[in-house]
Amino acid sequence: MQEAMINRAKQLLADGSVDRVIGWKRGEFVYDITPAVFTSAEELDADFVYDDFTAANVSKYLVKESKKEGKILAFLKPCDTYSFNQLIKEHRIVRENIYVIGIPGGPKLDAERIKANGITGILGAKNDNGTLIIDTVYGEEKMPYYEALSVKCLNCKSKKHVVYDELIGEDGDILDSNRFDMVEKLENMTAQERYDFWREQLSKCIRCNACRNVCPACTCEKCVFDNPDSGVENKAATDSFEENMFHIIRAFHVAGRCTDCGECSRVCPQNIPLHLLNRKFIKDINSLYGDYQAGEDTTSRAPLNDYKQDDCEASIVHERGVE
Amino acid sequence: MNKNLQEQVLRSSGVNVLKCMRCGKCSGTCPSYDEMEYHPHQFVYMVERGDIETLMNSKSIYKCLTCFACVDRCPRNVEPAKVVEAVRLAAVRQQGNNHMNPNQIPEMLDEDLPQQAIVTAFRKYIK
Amino acid sequence: MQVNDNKEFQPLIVAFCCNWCSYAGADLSGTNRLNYPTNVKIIRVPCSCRVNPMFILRAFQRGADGVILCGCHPGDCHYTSGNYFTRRRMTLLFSMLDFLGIERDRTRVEWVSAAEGAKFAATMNEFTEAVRKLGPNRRLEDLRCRKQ
Amino acid sequence: MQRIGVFVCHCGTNIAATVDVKTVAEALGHEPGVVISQDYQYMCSESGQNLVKNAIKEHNLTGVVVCSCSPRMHENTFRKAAAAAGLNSYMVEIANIREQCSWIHKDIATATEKAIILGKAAVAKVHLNAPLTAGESPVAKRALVIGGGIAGIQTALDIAEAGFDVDIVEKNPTIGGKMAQIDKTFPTLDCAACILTPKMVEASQNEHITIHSFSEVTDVKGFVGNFTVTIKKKARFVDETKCTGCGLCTEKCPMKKVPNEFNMGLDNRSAIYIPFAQAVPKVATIDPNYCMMMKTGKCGVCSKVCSAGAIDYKQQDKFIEQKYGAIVVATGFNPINLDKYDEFAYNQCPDVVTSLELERLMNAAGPNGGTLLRPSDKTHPHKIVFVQCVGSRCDDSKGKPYCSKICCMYTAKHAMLIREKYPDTEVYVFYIDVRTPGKNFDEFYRRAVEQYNVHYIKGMVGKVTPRSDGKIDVQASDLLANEQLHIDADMVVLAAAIEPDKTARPLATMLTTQMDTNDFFTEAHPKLRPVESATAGIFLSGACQGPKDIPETVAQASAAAAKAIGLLVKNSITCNPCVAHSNELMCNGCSSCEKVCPYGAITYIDKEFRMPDRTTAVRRVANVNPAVCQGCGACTVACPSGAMDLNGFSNSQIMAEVDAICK
Repeated sequence: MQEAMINRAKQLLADGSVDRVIGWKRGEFVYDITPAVFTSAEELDADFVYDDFTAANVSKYLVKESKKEGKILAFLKPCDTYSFNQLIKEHRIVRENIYVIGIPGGPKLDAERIKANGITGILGAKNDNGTLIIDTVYGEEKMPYYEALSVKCLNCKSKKHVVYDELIGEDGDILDSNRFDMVEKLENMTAQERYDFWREQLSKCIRCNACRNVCPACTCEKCVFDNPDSGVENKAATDSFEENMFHIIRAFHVAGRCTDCGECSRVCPQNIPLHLLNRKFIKDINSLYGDYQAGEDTTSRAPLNDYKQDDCEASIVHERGVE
Repeated sequence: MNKNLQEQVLRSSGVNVLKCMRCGKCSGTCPSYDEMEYHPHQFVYMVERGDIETLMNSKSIYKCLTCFACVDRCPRNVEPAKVVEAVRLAAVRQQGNNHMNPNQIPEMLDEDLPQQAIVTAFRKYIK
Repeated sequence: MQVNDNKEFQPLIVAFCCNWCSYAGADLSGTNRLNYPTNVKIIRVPCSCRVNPMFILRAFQRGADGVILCGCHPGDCHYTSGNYFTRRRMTLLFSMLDFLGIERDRTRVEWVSAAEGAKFAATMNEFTEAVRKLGPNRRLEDLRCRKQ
Repeated sequence: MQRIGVFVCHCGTNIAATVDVKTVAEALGHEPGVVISQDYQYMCSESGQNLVKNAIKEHNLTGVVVCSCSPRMHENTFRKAAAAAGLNSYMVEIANIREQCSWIHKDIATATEKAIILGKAAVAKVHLNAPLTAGESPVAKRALVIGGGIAGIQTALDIAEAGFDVDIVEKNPTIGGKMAQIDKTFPTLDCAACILTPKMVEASQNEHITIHSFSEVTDVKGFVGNFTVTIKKKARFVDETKCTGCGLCTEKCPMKKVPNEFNMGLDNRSAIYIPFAQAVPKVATIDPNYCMMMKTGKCGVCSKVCSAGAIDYKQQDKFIEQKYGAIVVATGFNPINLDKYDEFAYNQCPDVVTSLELERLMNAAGPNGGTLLRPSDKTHPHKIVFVQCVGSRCDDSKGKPYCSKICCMYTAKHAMLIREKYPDTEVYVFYIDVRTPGKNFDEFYRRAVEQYNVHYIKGMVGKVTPRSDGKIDVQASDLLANEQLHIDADMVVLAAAIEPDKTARPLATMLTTQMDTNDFFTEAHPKLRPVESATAGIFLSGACQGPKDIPETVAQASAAAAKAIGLLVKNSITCNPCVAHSNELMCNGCSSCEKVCPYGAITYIDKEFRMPDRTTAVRRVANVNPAVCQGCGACTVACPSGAMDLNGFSNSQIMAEVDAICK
């Protein structure tokens, strides 16, 4: 796959169809893969990577990249195409300046989960019939493949590319993901249990802003948390309220716009399951206002910018679920 | 007025009788009208009033063909046939209240009997 | 009528009222001398849709024990559609607060028309009592703002 | 730092009896920025106001807080007082310590405490108030009326009467609308054409009225007082200025098999046509779907016979742009399509007709020259059944949920006219309810029953079956007799529900006006502002707002005209300064605000920004039109970045109030 992508990118660069390519390159470790912009065949040959550790969603980078001069080639996994569409809907990226190649997505590996099994010094990994064989500086290690998968891939919602100019590999389908199971489990707890659960999770927050910075829905010119006039500006959470507030406001700001790409949880250094907050909103929206998948198209009205005259009342929150 | 029976009929039919605007289109449309003592619109109204036992004791409940013409044409989606069915069910569910014995059916068959009536009739002989 | 008993917990209730219906409804309950507790403090907004979830969180942060939002009845919004947006926003916000384990009785939306002075008073009495039962807001407070 | 004056009103004993006003004044006097804090018996009185005015001048106040009754009561009073003393009137805030404090509380200690808190909140807000100036925007002295039926005509005539220019845009080749198709009018039974056509002529001859017939509105930009509208004049292939309306072309046209819309398709017209004799403008129109010349290039008869040389087969659609101060929507109604009501056999049997078709069948200018004949075999019907509420008062899945309002009366009219003209005809009317609330309406209906012996039967028709012998079997219930009837009718007339014209929905989008789920335009207030839309400068006339009969339509048309005139006489309009505004530096251009704005006040512009690295970047940013914005604030919450804020109720002001209350 990596080979095919590099070849196609080189072709497009050579015939002048695109001027730049956004893809990924390796950092210090094999599993440390970050988005990068390439401008020549040489750079592509030297650094371009697409493997099982390549999980990052490059859509957000296009907010800036697509406004630069010339055309850019973007490789988008199925989940990334939803973010991409959502950004088009919000006029955040310039579609004409982007050539989109859809590529097959995950499941992707999560190095943190491998390390959690006591395996370090990772040099590479491959799936052998459900067992992950990991090449390390200390020799070969094994673990169940499933346990090494990135959380965001475990409940993959769709293998379908909702937007592309061309495809490498085949297109997939929208999946039945069970992605709301955990939300439902929490809903069935008592309020005290939920409170305790979230206190434990959110108190781990170190306000590194990684979730915000990676989120393709968080592309505000100026974030309210950085704006002294917003009334909620803060740089570091000083107490439990501010820990809560940051995450409630962030989740509310992306409600109806979050495509459930799972990047927030993937990048959280404290492993806070932030995607559950977003999924809670998605689940509520689906059940109260009809199924809605952000990024599925570029024209539908966002649920929070829409209404029906017979929408349920807010008191429904008091009537359902567990107190 | 029997609240329990009324509750049962409303629940098993799933019909909101309060939606009825009393236009009578159900009865205007009913092919069994002349056979019935109480007509579709009366079923709806009497269920609304809770007068269920009168309906249960009337032969009318066995005259409805369940052809659903009234359901199809009711401007307010009240679905009278479902009310009739629910009343019939309330009667059938009572022990010993069978309308007739299945053995009686063959001799009743004749050329003019609508097929649908035979099919519908079988629903009346549970137990 | 409120009994000013020091032993009894006195919750602080912030009520956001839209200018056209609910604020007028609150005025009417005043004109009709319909009592409700002093715990309730009203903030006037042009429309219920002006209320940002951040204002509600801010109120809790600064020590409010309950927040209620009042607007025109759906379909009667002075701005034709504002309260419909409010309804979705608040449903989702309250659901999220509930999801985080915040007591659900601390938040409420109520539609009160300019003619419903009695409903306004009754709602405020009821809501104040419900919040009083919950006790002080501890799950969503800023410790620095806690009153001594 | 502001210099704030606090003025606490006793309101006689209304406040002072429950709130210790001295304590309140004293406590608020210690708030930051407060330079003077006073109490007074009646702050709204002349001398109370003078107290405020003098304090503003004496202490150089930049902000004023009045602790008194509800702002809904005296906010304006104190704003005017402040303005008189040279302070911007939006630097005044009211703390409501009467309706929301003294009148509802009894314990002086807690009521006083609450009054102080409310005062503090107002002080906190005033600290963040900024002077606001109401903008002014000019008014274009011209009105547009969309729709040329009786509603549009009446509105245009009334506006023209006041001396303003009015344009009527009508999508059909002639004005006149539905009323032109109607035979007689209830409850007086006078001829519709006799009262309508003089008005049509009056409109065409009025120097202030321009009629754009066969035209459509394709774009609306702008806002109250300042709309720019694009009108498409559809090609009619006849030069309007040359055509004399002699009608020779229509006679000579060889293509005569075109269903005549004016007669509801009950007869035919030619491919070049004038809809009816009294059409205004009386100009021919070529129907390109049927014209031989347009389709095959062979014919050209009309062009040859036209002595005026008006025929132009190459004519193109023309677009004109015009500025208007006010727009009146008068798009009217249509009977619904009856395809899904199979039980009435409307599509199977030509003798089952709608009431509007019956109007044409009975009209002297109709297909039968005014003799009522069955469409199928041109014989006199002897038994006619009328069915009421066809598609009206239905569950949403079955039809229209509303009562179409006019059917009871026109059916009584039809029944009466038929019995009058053909006494040997039996007439049955199946009704659910007879609804006749109107002047002389019930009397009219009673005449049908008592004088004309029309058989009114309470019940509904369940099934209509055309028989092979040409009769129509009507199966219905008679609820009062508790029996099912079968009537062998010669004709069946269906009172089809009426619905707004299909062009109304896209028009509403262009005008950013609201519609209900039935596509009727929503009025700004159902009781108090029934002829205005919620969008300033757009008014509603006739059945586009809800089912209406002719007198009601004309009344509303004149009311809408009065409202439009009220706007047009102004040279400029004062805008509400408490409007939203967007901070361009923070705006993402995401369109969220635009989506929730009920007034269409927000547009987007591409704006160039200087970047910190001295480059420039173009960004899409929101732009609020202060003349259109009504200040609801929906956009401020929809905006994810907080770029959108509302004057007078800004984020920081409301949060300052929250803080003050929670302190």
